[in-house]
Amino acid sequence: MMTKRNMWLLAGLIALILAPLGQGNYVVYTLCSWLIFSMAAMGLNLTLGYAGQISLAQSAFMAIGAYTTALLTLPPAEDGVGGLGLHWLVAMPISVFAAFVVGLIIGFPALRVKGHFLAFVTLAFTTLTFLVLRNEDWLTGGTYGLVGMPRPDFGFFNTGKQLRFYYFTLAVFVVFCLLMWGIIRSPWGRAFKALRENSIRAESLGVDTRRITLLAFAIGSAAGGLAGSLVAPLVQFIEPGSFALVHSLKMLLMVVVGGAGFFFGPVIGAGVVILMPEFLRFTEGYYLMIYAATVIVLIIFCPKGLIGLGEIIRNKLRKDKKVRGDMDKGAQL
Amino acid sequence: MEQFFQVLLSGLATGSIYALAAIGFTLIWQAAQTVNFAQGEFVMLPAFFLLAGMHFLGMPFWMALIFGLLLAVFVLGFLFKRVLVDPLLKHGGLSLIIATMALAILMKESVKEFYSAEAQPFPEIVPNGSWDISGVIVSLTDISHLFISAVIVIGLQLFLNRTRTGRCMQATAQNPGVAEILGVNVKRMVLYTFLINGVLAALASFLITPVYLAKFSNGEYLGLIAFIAAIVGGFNQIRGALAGGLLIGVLDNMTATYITAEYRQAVPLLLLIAVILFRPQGLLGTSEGREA
Amino acid sequence: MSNKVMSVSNVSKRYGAIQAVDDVSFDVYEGEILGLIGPNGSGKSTLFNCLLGQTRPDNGSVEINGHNASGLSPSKLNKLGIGRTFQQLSVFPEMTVLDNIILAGQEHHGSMFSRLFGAPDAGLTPEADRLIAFFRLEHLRDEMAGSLSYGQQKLLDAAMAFMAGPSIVMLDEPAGGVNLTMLGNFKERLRTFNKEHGTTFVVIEHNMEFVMSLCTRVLVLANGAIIAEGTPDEIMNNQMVIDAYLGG
Amino acid sequence: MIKKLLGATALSVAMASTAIADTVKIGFVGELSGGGAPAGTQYRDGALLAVDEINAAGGILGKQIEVSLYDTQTDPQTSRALVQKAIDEDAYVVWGTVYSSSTIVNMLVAQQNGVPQIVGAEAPNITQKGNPYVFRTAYGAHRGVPALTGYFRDTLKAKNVAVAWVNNEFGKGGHDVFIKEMAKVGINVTADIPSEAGAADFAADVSRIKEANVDAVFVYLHEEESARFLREAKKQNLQPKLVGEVTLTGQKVIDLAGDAANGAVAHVGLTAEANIESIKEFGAKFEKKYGHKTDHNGIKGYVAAYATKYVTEMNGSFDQEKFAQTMHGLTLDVAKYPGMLLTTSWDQDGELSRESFMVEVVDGKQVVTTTVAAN
Repeated sequence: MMTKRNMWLLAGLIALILAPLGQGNYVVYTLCSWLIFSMAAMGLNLTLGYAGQISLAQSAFMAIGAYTTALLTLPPAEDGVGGLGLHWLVAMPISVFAAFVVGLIIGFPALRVKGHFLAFVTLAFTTLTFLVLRNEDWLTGGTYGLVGMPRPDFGFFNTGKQLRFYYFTLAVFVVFCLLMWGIIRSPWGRAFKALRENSIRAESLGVDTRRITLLAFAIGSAAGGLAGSLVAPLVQFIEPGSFALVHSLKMLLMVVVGGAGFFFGPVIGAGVVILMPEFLRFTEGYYLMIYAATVIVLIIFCPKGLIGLGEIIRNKLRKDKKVRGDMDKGAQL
Repeated sequence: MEQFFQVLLSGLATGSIYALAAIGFTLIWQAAQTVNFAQGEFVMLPAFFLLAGMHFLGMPFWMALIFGLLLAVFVLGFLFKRVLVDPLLKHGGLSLIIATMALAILMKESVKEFYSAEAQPFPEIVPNGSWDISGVIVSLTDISHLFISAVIVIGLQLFLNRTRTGRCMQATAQNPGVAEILGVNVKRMVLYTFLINGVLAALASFLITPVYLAKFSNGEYLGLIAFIAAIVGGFNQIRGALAGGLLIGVLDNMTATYITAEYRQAVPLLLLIAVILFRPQGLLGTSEGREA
Repeated sequence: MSNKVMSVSNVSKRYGAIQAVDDVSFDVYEGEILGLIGPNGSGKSTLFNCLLGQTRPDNGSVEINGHNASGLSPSKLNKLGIGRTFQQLSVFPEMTVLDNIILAGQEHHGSMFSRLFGAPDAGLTPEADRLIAFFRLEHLRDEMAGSLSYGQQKLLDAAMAFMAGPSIVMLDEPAGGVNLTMLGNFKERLRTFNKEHGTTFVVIEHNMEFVMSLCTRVLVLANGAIIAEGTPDEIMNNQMVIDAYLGG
Repeated sequence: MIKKLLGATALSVAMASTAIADTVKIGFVGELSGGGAPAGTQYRDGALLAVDEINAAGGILGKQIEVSLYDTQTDPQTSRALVQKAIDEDAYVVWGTVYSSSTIVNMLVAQQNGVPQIVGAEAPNITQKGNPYVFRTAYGAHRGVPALTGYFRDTLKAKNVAVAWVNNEFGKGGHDVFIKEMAKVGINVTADIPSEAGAADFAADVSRIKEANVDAVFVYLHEEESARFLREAKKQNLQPKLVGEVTLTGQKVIDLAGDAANGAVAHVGLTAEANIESIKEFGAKFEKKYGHKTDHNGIKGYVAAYATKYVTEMNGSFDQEKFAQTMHGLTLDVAKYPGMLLTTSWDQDGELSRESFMVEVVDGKQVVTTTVAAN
């Protein structure tokens, strides 16, 4: 028994499995970074799309994940900045946890203020993170960054080759999606949504808004940490500039463009930001301009993003077919 | 001691320009609950209007200045409100914030692609010159920045307090509902606020660009500083934004001189966080009318 | 008289020059349906907001089931056994009817962790279904709440207030904007619930006919103060009340 | 914009015509948009000018050069992906990037794939990583800055100096070398002042230098920041000599700083203003083709293209490993290889040396005061 939705999901998964076959390393690399940014953006979606809070700290959480993973997995150095030489499987949970804890620590005071104030606090946090990464070079390698993070080796499966690393990333992505899905459909997820749609009503029904918002923020941060933990072995080079404020902005726009509050919205948004430039090469330097303009138009005319746009179009096409069954009954109530 | 006064003077001069951007930011917030994340780019752009006037339309400097000012008022005031803010207000603050973020990118990229990615020299509004007062170099530029900013702020205050339109604008900012009942044309007043923000942004632009040089990325830092100044000073007051701007200008320079250059940028940010957490109404603000 | 479930003492709230609520005290008894009426601007909404943690009163105190409830947040009040509805439509439009109802109950079940790792519905589906059936919304169970008609959403709003098994339900203008057929239906459901579960109701309402036919006791507010108290019959014949409504 | 579109069309036409012939592919990966665009586009224009000449003269070993352009948007991670892409598309050699922050990331990819890469980047660590496939077109700061040591010690007779540097991988590289060099010759660095890339307000920086009472200042900033620094220095009437490496006396800086640039001195590896026939001639060709002046990045791009040609022809084949081997320890004499503009050598690390210049800004013009021998 397969519902239509599951069919689509299966088709999507098969497409993701087949996508890199026969492609050059470059395409495979780009697909990897698409999946990774999708995860970070899905985390941000929890904060923005579900809990309705603007966070500009996602790249800082990616930085926390990436630097933690790098420092744990890099081999010890005789001189300069070295690591502990641990396996990625050890480093990743620590990185995710670190991002989660920092998320809690930042979020706890910051969520007393909401909306644009939270945007400012997180913006400040991102810039401060950048400064610390750049200035404390005894730990982070400073402006030169950290180079040569090993790609994880699982004995029977070494991810050193680009294609293998892609399947590794895909596996992490699938597990991540399942976990996220679990959260979204749990009572927590219901509370997140309730908060976004009507926070006053949610509160009157016993939802502790502040705690739930904080959790949404911290889980979203943890997702950023996971993404960072994958960026380190993918690029094998990290430096503070890769996690500057502009990347937070980019991820925020990914969520909005894809469709904030839709489970797979950020995946589409990340695709637009990371994959589309490939197809729009002819736009040269204008890509970012066109993109920004599209975002504005989309927000004005279709605040629910591309997924929302898809829904509108689908509903238009179906309109004549489906008349709501409860309509006449509803009228007399 | 000379160093202290030197840096203080420079800080005040730069801070007075930050204040102009911060005041515009505050006005827009009051009038339309719009947090303009593109405020920095609003200060970046008019300089390019002026340059375009001079280099593409062949205008003399003073004509280009007026041209830039008018174009800024039209684009950053009128068009911004009509095209972006009006349709988005109904979707709520979140959408508007994100839209202004996108707008910031759009403005930066447009200048970069259509004008130049490189910094451009920008004509001095004020002639060069300086006095050496017992070791402190007092430049005409610094003094005139302070002076011009002061004139603008005082003028704005007089306009808001002493004219009928100004008082209507204030009533609108405080309580649009009541203002409407009292017969104020609220929509028009909100529009005026946007136009004034355009003027302030243009003036800040013309003052600061000779120092910063005209570059598409100038707004990134300026915008951030304008927010910080507005929030630190007190979001709902002109004098708050003024004090915030001056404070940040001085603090920034003092930090770089006496404490740390590496973490120079961190100081205003830490101040911002501290203010938001412990005194969200701002140092000079009152807590009324500040529901986040 | 039976037990006091809520006790309001000396609550006042001033907005600038307007004394919205002026030293109001009253008690609510278990199992009663208390009506709170008054002309526009009489302060009943402000009073309600003070009782429900939306607005902080200038002074006075509220006690609920023997606990001091002054200054508690809405979510804490909810945990103390207060359910409420809103004057404006207050459902979660992009969640299904079932999810709306489950949300209303989930925060009362299990711990933070069990809510993350336990069943997605926190085991509340059967109970939610019973409530949905009680309000005759079965055919809409899996529809998005936002697609319901106005009256249906009002019902759903009320159903949510009942989900957590509250001891007191506060209804804010439940009759507003609802047509007559639906209103009769609604009144009958409230009465049944009151009888079956012994739940106490406090109702703010404009619609005199609705209040008088539903409530067991009525308080009348004018200019922020209680001017009369009694059974519906007594109130309808009270000269002060008539003056307040006609003169106000 | 129109100019740009026309340019793009012209380029694609040129490519279409050559693609039919037997060609060799080159991947140009550079900063064509974003903050690095001024440098990256110069590098590209210089390279394409050389490509036109080489193709007109019969190409390399009879094959026409086909250049594919990849725009990094001045983003290191994008540049890494694009080097990969260029290699996927069979690039024989990769040219670029100009920004060190990008090169340091993407050079790993070229190394892993064994593809020679000729870069415009100048950060010291690029040739210190033991990467056998990376080659410079201008020497790194660790070669350039020491050339100034003598100037500080002997010409200026400085005892105390200040250094103002931009706190990123470019500035830090130069700064670290400078501190070491000064320690070697016993000059005190009494004020060490970093600033952010893109910094606009140098009032505090200049004031600190003034307070430090130094004999000379080493200014190691990007071009725009250099200009702002010079203006502030003039405003505060800063007396000590301002000395830079490459950027401080660039044409762009002079344009932006106006008369505040007068008197600034710099050691310049490549300058379009050098009073050398080959460079002047190149400058004229460049200006004729593109309608604007070249700078040192244009020269770098030109040299990258010609080096590719000469080394390949020396090998007699398009063998990438051999290319790298040949280039290590190679000296190309300008008399025999005019496309190099100046006699150029590469050492075992891909580091470059050639003669360089001391330049001073006089009346808004760069004037070469001395020529420094290759080291």
